[in-house]
Amino acid sequence: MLRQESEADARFRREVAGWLQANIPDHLRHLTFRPSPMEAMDWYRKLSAQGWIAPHWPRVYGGMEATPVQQVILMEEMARAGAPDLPTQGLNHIGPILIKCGTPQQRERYLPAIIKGDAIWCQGYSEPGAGSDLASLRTRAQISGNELVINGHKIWTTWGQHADWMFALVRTSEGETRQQGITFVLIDLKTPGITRRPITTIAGDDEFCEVFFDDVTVPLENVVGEIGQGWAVATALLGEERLRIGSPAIALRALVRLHRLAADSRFRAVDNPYFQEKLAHAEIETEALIASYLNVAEAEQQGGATDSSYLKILATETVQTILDIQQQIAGEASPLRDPLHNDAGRLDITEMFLQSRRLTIYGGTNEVQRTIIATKVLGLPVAGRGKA
Amino acid sequence: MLRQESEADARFRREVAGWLQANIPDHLRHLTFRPSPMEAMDWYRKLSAQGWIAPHWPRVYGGMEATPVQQVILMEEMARAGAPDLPTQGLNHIGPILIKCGTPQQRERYLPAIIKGDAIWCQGYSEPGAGSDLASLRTRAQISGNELVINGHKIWTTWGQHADWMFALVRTSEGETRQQGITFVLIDLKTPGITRRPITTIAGDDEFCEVFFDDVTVPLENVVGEIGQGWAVATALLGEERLRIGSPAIALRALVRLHRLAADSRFRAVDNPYFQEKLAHAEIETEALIASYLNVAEAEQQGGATDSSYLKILATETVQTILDIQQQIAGEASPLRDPLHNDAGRLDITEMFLQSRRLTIYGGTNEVQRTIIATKVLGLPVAGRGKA
Amino acid sequence: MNISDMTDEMRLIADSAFEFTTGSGGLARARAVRDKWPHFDKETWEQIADLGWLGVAVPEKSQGLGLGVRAVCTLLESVSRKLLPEPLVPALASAAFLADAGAAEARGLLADLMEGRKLVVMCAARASGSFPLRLANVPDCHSGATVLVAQGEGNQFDVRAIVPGGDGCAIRSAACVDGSTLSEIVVQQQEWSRAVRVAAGMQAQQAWEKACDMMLLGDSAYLVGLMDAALQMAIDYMKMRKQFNTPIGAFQALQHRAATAHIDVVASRALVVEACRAFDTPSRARAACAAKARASAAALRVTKECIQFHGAIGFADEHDIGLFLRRAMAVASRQGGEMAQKLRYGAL
Amino acid sequence: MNISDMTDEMRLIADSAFEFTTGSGGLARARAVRDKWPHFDKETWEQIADLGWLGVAVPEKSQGLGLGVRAVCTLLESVSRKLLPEPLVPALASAAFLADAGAAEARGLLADLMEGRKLVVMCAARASGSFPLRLANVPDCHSGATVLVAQGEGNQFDVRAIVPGGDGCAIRSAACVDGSTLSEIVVQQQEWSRAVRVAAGMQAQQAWEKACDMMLLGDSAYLVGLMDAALQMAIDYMKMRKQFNTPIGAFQALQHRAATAHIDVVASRALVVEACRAFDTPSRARAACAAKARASAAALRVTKECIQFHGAIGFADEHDIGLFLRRAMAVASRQGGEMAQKLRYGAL
Repeated sequence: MLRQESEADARFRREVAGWLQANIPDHLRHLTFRPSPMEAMDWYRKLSAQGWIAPHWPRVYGGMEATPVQQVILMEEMARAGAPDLPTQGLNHIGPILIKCGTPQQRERYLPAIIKGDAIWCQGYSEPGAGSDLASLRTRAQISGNELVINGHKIWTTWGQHADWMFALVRTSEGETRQQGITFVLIDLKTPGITRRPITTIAGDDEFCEVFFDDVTVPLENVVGEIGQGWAVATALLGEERLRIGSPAIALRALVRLHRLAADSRFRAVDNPYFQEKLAHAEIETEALIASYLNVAEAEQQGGATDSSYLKILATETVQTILDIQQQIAGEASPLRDPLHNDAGRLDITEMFLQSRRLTIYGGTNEVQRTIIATKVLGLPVAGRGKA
Repeated sequence: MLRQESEADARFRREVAGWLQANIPDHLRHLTFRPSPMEAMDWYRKLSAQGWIAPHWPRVYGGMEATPVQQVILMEEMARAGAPDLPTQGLNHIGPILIKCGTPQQRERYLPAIIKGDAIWCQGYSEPGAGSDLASLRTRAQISGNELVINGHKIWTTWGQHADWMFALVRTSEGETRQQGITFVLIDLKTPGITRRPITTIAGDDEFCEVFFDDVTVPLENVVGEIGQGWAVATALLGEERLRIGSPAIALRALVRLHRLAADSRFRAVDNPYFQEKLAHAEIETEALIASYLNVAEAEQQGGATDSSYLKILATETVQTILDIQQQIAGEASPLRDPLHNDAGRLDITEMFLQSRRLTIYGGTNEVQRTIIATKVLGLPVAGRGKA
Repeated sequence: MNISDMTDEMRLIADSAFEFTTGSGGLARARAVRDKWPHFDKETWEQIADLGWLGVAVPEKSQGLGLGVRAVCTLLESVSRKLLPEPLVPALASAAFLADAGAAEARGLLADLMEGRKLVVMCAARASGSFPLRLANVPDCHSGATVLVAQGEGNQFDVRAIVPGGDGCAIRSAACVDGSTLSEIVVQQQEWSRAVRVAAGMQAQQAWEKACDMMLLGDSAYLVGLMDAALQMAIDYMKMRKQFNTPIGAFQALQHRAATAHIDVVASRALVVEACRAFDTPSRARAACAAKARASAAALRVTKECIQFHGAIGFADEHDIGLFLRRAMAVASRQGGEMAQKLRYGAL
Repeated sequence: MNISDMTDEMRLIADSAFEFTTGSGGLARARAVRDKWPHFDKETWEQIADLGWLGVAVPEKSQGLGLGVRAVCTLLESVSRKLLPEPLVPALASAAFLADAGAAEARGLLADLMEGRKLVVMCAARASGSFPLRLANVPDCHSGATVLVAQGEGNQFDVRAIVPGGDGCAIRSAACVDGSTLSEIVVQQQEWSRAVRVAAGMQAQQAWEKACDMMLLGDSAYLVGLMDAALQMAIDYMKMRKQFNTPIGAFQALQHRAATAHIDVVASRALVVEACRAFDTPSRARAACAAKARASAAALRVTKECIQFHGAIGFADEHDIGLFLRRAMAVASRQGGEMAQKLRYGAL
């Protein structure tokens, strides 16, 4: 972050840095992979006990109500300290949705468990035939008395195999538009009739899974919002979700890895003007991302940003740019599967590079995002409708 | 060119290099602009007298019937010697079209004048409303006795103000498809009713003009092919035209300029690894273009290349890449309008960079070319028709 | 413009600057001055002085507006939307420098500058120690302009006000593609000795470096407004221009490239704004350098794309879109463009 | 494939190589060997030897096929379409080198190599003069393999055949993302002295450098086939996969990117073919370097794009498209990828 920090912010940064230094378990520092929830939840709970697990949540639900600057300070210090990546579906997605659209009972039941790390959530939106075209989803839920009976098939469910709960979109009726008749529902994954199959990613880890529903019954009280109005629930927090998905957290982590690699004398990077330019490029692009994030986040706080769609593209493509540079610097060692080691610890060569392929796909592909920018922000005509 | 040259080719190269060295007038060497026909036609005629003006034409019409390798040798040596750019509409467009589709009378009347440099031609295809969508052209020709009476408006006519003749597409009737009812016609620009207005380009020269037709009469014998079948005439030589428009001639010229600039000690380029990489990039991309050109040209000779659409994109974007590097190397001097001078002569800074904006637009925009590759070469579905 | 902390005051500056630029001739004037010498209007310059703009970064106690670098950038982003040709950046920075570190002898010069009687431009390049001093690629050095030239380091740091053109200070100017100029200036020793010393010493050096960074930020902001306006012009064209019976803006390949250009604009703007917030911190130089590197690269990318979006008409000089590329080339390279700034960034 | 001078003989090689690679397990085998050690099949290797491939660049008088570098590249472009994992490139080049410059003592080794009894890989990196010799990032150095190690210059140039693994030559191998390996080899002086000298002297050095360039070209050709097959896989997917009731291949933004990838493939292929034509000329090294630089960069660009074209399924290991990116990473970086080759190109 380039801007002047207030005295309070600078104090907060020192506090965070010191606490992370003292508290991140050594075996979780500078990991070259995203740990599974089982490996990471102790650390999650420790952060929670410190009060820093939910920077963007209201205090009343256990959050920090942190300013955007404080959030960036946390991201920067987490990256610098090599803190591990944590499960975010509860904190970044269903939590805020319940705060906005849930009943008091739902909030009371689910939010504390998210904060404390007692429940791991996963998202059940995508289906094999419904990716970018999410509204074409086919998982059906039949209303039967006080229950929904769910049949269907979700896919690309991040850490679905480790999750306790899923928030899902299911079709309860056919509407005039395809967005109508979709219901937002919370599913206890221990319910009978659910089968999970992990999916290995090209980076070699089981981060996703498929989830099959075979006559799975869910009480109607688990519906968020109205029956058939689930699309509105899922999209109620688009602006906030863009902030989460467009945050500089991953780019900062990639930049730290890049610097650790470049500092290794084996790669002769820092003295070569060719790489100096690349390293500066990586830093400058990250600063531009941080600046963009702060700008949108602060506008959002003041009542809604008018243009935040670009953040997801900027954040994800910045990460890929940084990792391309990392690969270049690694040179002949660039395809090594396992991390290298030096005095500073583990050096990631390929894990994040492969893992980051997903960034431009998930959360709405960058292609879908560009179409949104073109038509919604720039006001260009929707393709196909311009035909005379 | 990387490949082994035959003894005969190597001899040809020496001959060309020597002859160019001795014969290009000093005031036309390493120009930093494309000279107008008036300035260049003496040189054109000299090249013609030497027999090298039409490397790709059959001998029977005054060409060289040069092999692709000989053609590249000519381009390379012309670039190295700083030979000026010449008018090409006669040599590269209407000449080959008349050879293929003209009557014996038409060939006899028009071809020698092209070879000798006695007639300058321009192309009358584009109109203000018909650019990428050429078939929507509206310039009309009414058949009246033995004549066509033409009314309408052509634009982006390269050197139309200096030309003696125009080959044009005009609409003689409405067909079932928009390509039907278009007629290919040769127009003597001295005919009454023609008005020309030069258009200044962003590089500051008057390379284009608009041409207005007001009851312009043209004898029917000037129609090439059948009345109403002009589209077929204009596209009969697409493969060959791709070779002309996708040739490495311009990239070679840009590369020579780049090297002349980089060699100037003021720009400290050659000792800096950052620029070394850029210079190597420019050379390697040019070699890839030459290799592609030779490959397609040789396939064409052997009975038709199956995939040549990419040449135009490759050739034009390679030129722009080289000129972007040139701008980078010029650094703080990069916006200078006029050439710099050093012992080696004039150094172009901005002229070709600005002029080259046109390359990705003319001859079918690179966007249109990409759509052609996607649908015709890769077989992807035509957009809009895939809708269920 | 969606910058979160844009105050009403800044909005006022932005609006009135845009209005003034449009009212004083807008793009037509930017076009007209291309072949003029000097490439700006004396009358407009006087109006600019009357508006107080030249003192926007000068403290109120020195008769300025006391608004700081953020206002400088707001102003420049606005005027660049219509490519205001006047040399605001070096004049604003010179005023800020003179107010900040100027010796008593400089007071008259500052007043002349702010009231539009003299054009004062500071030359960011530091002259080497031996005479004659040679300064290359100095922008906006019009005939009659006073150039602030700096020499030396630390206690030896020394800034003189020099009017090139006489025997003691030769000037050779060359035109850029937008009509602005780059000059080579050669200062002889006797001219240097004769010239007024407007500031000296360690503190002056700090103020000088700060003013140089202000120029980097000012040029960056100018590039942001320029590329934003160019993209808007292209978007408007793409909505209107039809091919194949379809507005070309409905073609998805162009849409996605327009979206990419948009991201380039907004990310560059955000970085410039953030760099303003770093202006009084140790990150100042690094931030200014980053902003200039990114804005320079983005402005060239975006304006080139905008010409392509326009197709053939974009390549015709009669269309205004080409003015944006040509101006971007001039402003992007000042004090070093993308590559120079990145190499500098790494060394900071 | 549209390469103009593709003879019937070359077509035959291409077709039979593709058939063999498919028949010997194709992508399924490329997937299966990822976690095996060594990451190729001894049986397949013997079949390859039986087909005579290992002598493709060995003159007929030395029992090879005598077909030259163009055949090497044709073969490799074909087998890479199904990602044949066997270490053909260093073995082919070793055979060419031994046939060209091998001493009498090397004849047995060449026969063992060509008949598939021994795996021989040459190590392109030249060891520095002082013992122990350290060689880093040697690809395809499987246990039991014989490594050709070169040392010295001119008359002192000396190549030995060494089998790493014993006390005198330690080896440490690490797996790459495609299952292939990079090894660090440390040769002690006594091992070097003990090892058979397979070639020596000025002429051997020339043959060695030529063989190294053959490896660059072979890897480049492998990358061309690989990226072409990856793009074809993506194109097929885009025709079939529907979103919004439309095959995603009908979306123009994807179409244009697919076209760009296509150009990348065909331009890289043309450059590789042209570099083959330069193989016996003074341009050889420059041409090989250019081909490897371009093919390496293009293969990474294209395979990354192909994953994006596939969307989420492209990110799943169960889909084969990811195998192409992983293999491209390994082959592109061998003997130096884009950047290293470009800096070398400038120095040639």
